[in-house]
Amino acid sequence: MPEAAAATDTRILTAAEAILEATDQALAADPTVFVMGEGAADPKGIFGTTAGLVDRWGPDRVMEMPLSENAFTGVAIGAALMGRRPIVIHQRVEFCLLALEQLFGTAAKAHYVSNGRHKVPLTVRLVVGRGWGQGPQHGQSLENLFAAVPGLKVALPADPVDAKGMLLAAVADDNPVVIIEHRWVHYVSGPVPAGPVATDLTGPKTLRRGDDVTVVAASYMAAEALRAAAARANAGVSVDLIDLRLARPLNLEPILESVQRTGRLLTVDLGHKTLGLGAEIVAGVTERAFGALRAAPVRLGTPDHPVPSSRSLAEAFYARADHIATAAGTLAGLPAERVAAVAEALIAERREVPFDVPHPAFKGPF
Amino acid sequence: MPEAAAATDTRILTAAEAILEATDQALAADPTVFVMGEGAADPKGIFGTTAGLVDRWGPDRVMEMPLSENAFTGVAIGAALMGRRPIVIHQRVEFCLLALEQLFGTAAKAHYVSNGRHKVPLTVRLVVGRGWGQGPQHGQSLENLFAAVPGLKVALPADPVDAKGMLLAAVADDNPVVIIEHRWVHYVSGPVPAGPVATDLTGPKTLRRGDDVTVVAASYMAAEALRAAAARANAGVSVDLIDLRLARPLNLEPILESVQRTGRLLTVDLGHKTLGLGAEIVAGVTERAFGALRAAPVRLGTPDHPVPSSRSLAEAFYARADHIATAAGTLAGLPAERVAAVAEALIAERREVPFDVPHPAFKGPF
Amino acid sequence: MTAANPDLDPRLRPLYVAMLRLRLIEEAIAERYAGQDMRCPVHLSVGQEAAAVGACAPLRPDDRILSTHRCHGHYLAKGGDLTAMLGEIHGRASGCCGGRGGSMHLFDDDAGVMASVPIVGSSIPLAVGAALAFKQAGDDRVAVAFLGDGSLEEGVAHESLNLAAVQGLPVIFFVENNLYSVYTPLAQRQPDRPLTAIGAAHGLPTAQVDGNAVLAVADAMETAVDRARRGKGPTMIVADTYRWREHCGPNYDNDLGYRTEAEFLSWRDRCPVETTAQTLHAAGQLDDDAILRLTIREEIDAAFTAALAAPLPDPATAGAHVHA
Amino acid sequence: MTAANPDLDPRLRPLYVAMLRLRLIEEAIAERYAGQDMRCPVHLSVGQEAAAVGACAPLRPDDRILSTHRCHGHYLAKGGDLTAMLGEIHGRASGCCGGRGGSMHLFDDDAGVMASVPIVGSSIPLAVGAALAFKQAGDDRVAVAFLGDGSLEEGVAHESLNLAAVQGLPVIFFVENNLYSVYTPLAQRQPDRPLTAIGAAHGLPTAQVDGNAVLAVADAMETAVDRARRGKGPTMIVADTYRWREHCGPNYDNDLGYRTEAEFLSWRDRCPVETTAQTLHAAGQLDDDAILRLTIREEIDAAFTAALAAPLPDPATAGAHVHA
Ligand SMILES: Cc1ncc(C[n+]2csc(CCOP(=O)(O)OP(=O)(O)O)c2C)c(N)n1
Ligand SMILES: Cc1ncc(C[n+]2csc(CCOP(=O)(O)OP(=O)(O)O)c2C)c(N)n1
Ligand SMILES: [Mg+2]
Ligand SMILES: [Mg+2]
Repeated sequence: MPEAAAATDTRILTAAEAILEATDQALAADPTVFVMGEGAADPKGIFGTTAGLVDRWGPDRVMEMPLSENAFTGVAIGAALMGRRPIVIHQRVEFCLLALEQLFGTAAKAHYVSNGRHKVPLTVRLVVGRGWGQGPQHGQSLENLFAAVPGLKVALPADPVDAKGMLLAAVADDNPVVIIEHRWVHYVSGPVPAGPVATDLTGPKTLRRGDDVTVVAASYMAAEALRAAAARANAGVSVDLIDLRLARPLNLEPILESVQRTGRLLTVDLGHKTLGLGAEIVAGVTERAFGALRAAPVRLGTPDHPVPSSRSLAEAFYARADHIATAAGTLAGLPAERVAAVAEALIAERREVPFDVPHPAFKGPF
Repeated sequence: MPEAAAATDTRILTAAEAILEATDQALAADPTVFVMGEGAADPKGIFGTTAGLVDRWGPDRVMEMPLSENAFTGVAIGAALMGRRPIVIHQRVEFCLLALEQLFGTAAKAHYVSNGRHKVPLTVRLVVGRGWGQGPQHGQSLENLFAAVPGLKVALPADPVDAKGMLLAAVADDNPVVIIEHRWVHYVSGPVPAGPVATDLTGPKTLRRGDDVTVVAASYMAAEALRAAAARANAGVSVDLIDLRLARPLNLEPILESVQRTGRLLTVDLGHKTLGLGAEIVAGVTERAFGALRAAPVRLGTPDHPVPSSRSLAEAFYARADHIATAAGTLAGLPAERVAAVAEALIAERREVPFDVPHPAFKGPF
Repeated sequence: MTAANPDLDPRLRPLYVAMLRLRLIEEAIAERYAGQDMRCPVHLSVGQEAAAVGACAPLRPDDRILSTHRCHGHYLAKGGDLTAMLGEIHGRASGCCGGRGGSMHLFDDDAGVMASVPIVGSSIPLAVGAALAFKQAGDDRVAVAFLGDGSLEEGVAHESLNLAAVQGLPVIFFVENNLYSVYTPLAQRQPDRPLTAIGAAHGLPTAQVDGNAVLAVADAMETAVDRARRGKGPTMIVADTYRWREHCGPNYDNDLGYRTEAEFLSWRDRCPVETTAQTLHAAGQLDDDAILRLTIREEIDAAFTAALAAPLPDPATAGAHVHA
Repeated sequence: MTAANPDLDPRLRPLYVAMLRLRLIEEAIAERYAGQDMRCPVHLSVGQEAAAVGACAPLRPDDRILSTHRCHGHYLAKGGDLTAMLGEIHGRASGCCGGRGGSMHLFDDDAGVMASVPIVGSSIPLAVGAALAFKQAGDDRVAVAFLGDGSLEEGVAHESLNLAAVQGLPVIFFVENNLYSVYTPLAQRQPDRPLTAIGAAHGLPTAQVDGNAVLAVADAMETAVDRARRGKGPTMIVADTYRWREHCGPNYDNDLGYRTEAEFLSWRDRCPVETTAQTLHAAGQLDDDAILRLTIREEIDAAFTAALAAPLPDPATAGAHVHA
């Protein structure tokens, strides 16, 4: 949590409430800010994150959109080029696949191609679906696609403070910023400063200090990793847990610094492992801190197939705390029984909750 | 070159001619094959790669398309689901950004989501622009985006044999196959078997055996790497040069085998280095052959900014033979002067040709 | 049974039975959804039965339809297997997708339900592609894209209409205008003009029908199908209808305030199932309604029982079928 | 100079001068392209001058236009800086994009040329976005999207028209129908109906004009601009015109056979520059044509000299301005 926030009253909010508050404050602070999306002004307000805003700010600032993802993303870019600060929302990451040409072709390149004269102060919120059988077309995170594009910033908030603070920072930023918001992070609660406090868009934050294994995770995976790190610590392996926060630009420095200490790196991707953020982190760390590595880095992430709907198939799809704990323990060289014991405890603890709803223990800030 | 090809007459063709021949042969061999694209049936025929085919096969099999990339990609998928074998062509990779939802959402997932019952025998040819000031929106390769999607196959032919053979293999394949075709590969000439000989879609091929450094490159970068390897060899460093060919599914085995011998890995991306194919290769090799690595792997690729138009800016944008030779020499531990000497020779050799047109020395097969 | 009123269209009774079956199936899903065993989103089409059933009436099993997130009705009307549908919604290995897709991905190759696609608009070009395949193969099959009013806002709908028109393909764009996209009324999303103007802009013959009048729908569709089979190209049909229950899920949602109770009631008064039942009753052709319902309920119960009895897919198979 | 024919529209002479200038500039580019120093693709709009000049006539400098791959004419007609344009086409640091974009990315903030986008159709929503910004700011500026007949096939065009209509935005969709997309004629890409039907389908007022008649274009545009400034929303204008030279590059390409020489000649006979010159001549208002041309040529020569004299961008700056 940044300094300024400490000076402010904090309340316990869910990330969804924090996003709503941030949006309200952004609209209040700057008349050029506006919101657009399918459902932005409807009674449910994008999982509650825009609920009621149209009543307060009117339909010209909280704009309901037709089913035209490509056009309204382009409209937002055009307005941003003229100095407005749109917040575009797609209720699922997948819907934004229809708008990638605008985002990758125009928004990401406008500043560059205009030789620095044009700015696109655009925020795009993309919601990752998970649970209750979302299935192949409503459950992808695709952060690696967005993170592959120079000119974008890509944020992955993991807790309510960042859900609010990174949204405010994105709105204040003069670049197109894509925020990948996990539905299960929406439910996470924690203390959030009351004021319009932006957190930075600069890079990782350390959630937990440790000396044995560096674990890098983002968004909801940071929550799973935190449970794993706590369990691992009881079993004698101390995890240096890093919440990636920003997938582009990727600031490797804190990770390199950590690996210099631990010599061991585990990455946990929200999306597919293959060509995921973990690939870039492992490659970058290996290139730049090869001598420090004491063991082969390990990546976790979703397997190379679409997100299945049925709970029996989806259960094995996502990396969980027990998988992370097992990978971290193995990487640290623990004997197999001690590795297994922690994983079993984590599984047992999880057993009461169905796998297709979030674990109730997740509370921020991390 | 596969066995079967050896039995066939070969002629010297450019890759563009080889693609035209493959398409003609595919149309001849199977009445369910058809071609669709903007310009597929126009007088220039997609850089000559479909020239004249409409006269031979008629407008129902060589279909001219309206400017509707998303729809006609979807139409091809629909036809493929009904057992046809469309070849869809986009004259620039960028135009396909408009069709990613169809390709990633429907084509890539149809077999999986139908529990193996549906097939999408679709071929998508995407042409990478380079040279003559193409600029930010006509010069991207984006193979990393496509390679990130389970269910697709992604081919990057580097020479005329593969330009023909991988296209025929793609048309015969029951999966959606994206072929990323570099404009400068179109100009490469080499022996091509006359018959309809498909090469495989299974993975890398070794272009040159060596024991000091493993270099992995694809598409046009294989050509640059080949010049570099030849020059390096003269200076006492033997390069094991691997043409990646297939970015998805990624077959790491031949690369791992090579690194076991060389202990040194250099990857050369056609597109951006960050989150490029090299990231996955380096991460995968490091995970699985950590003990064999004698030095930190190195990646080359385009820098983290859009493709600039002006020749003075574009010149430094692309990895060239001299960059590759320098990186390989340094990785092999050569003294700086010897590294520099080879690079200088390569630059001198290149000097007569402007940087925004292909080097005339590139001849296949590699 | 002999018709008491010989003037009544003989298609009406089987169409009624099909609509009733569809209604009872979706009501059963709604009722049992609270049991928490259907663990995927469901988009019910209660109230829209006449559109689905009327549209599929003139189709042959070897014709193909493409559907959307709201696919139950289309799937069933085209003859999709009920047990495979319920298996899918229950996430069972017996589901049409083996549990991989959930309720928004229904298909049945034998019945001609080619695919359902949960991305709005994305199924439309697939139908055009199927039509292209039929034309290329030289047979007289037709493809139908079912779409909602909202999907006409997607660019791909326009690209597809244009392409179908230029190529003269045997495809029918069947629009169910239920006035809403989720909670957003048409007037907030589109200008005030008939939806058929979109078809006209792409050079298509168009028809607008009462989407709650099953025979009117079937007639419009028959004209279009006939045109397509004769190689005369595509048609766009707009059927005005209404979704009764919430956009996604088993409940009613008028309490949200996005539409008025009065509007809802006026449409419910024009219930496609009920109004057809009345016509048949008046003609003396529905004395066995109670028996019909019983038979259908038995079929439904059996299908639920089968779905619940089927195993969940083996987790070890999750990675299969990525590539053909 | 006094008008020999006082009935002649006083707008005609300045519009002529603007068209002539545009023509001479593009002819100069064509002529010098073989010199191999303009190392980027160029899409000339020779023959389409009346559309660009007429459309920009009623615009103020603070209005915004968005253009496409074929942007030279729009850029110049709106008042874009010639030296910066030629600098860009020559890949020079002095170019409007500092050499980063090439000829398809022209913009000039001072003149109100907001951006040119080489992906067909992609500039259209940007214009709608500019119009939204104007409406939000409460001022009376307007935005204009220049588009080709081909771009109406792109889904984003339809999405943008619909959005502009629903939101009532001050934007004008100005379509230059030059009958071709690259070498593909309209009839191979769209059904046979007026392009204005597309505007109508999205609830827009539309106008069709002779795109080679500069006053007709200016008049249609004035009506649309006036409507937009008064908060009455968007308009679609279709201007029929013709590209003389090849799709991309400096030459003629009728030899390719995708269009007939007769068609080309019939359009060349209706040259917008020449026919306007004749009208002015006849009215005695163009006795100074030779001087006009000389002055323009001097301006062009100076701009080329400046472009050629400017340095190429420093390679060390290639990585600058990725992020603001
Ligand atoms: C491309 C895309 N955007 C948004 C959504 C979310 N969504 C699902 S259904 C729906 C409403 C569709 O309305 P309509 O086409 O009228 O169909 P209806 O639900 O009324 O049957 C929306 C917006 C989606 N699935 N796909
Ligand atoms: C999305 C996309 N598809 C294809 C192209 C290639 N392309 C460039 S210009 C052009 C023709 C456009 O036709 P039209 O809109 O009528 O404009 P004109 O060239 O006639 O001025 C095409 C197909 C492109 N730039 N962008
Ligand atoms: Mg609807
Ligand atoms: Mg045109």
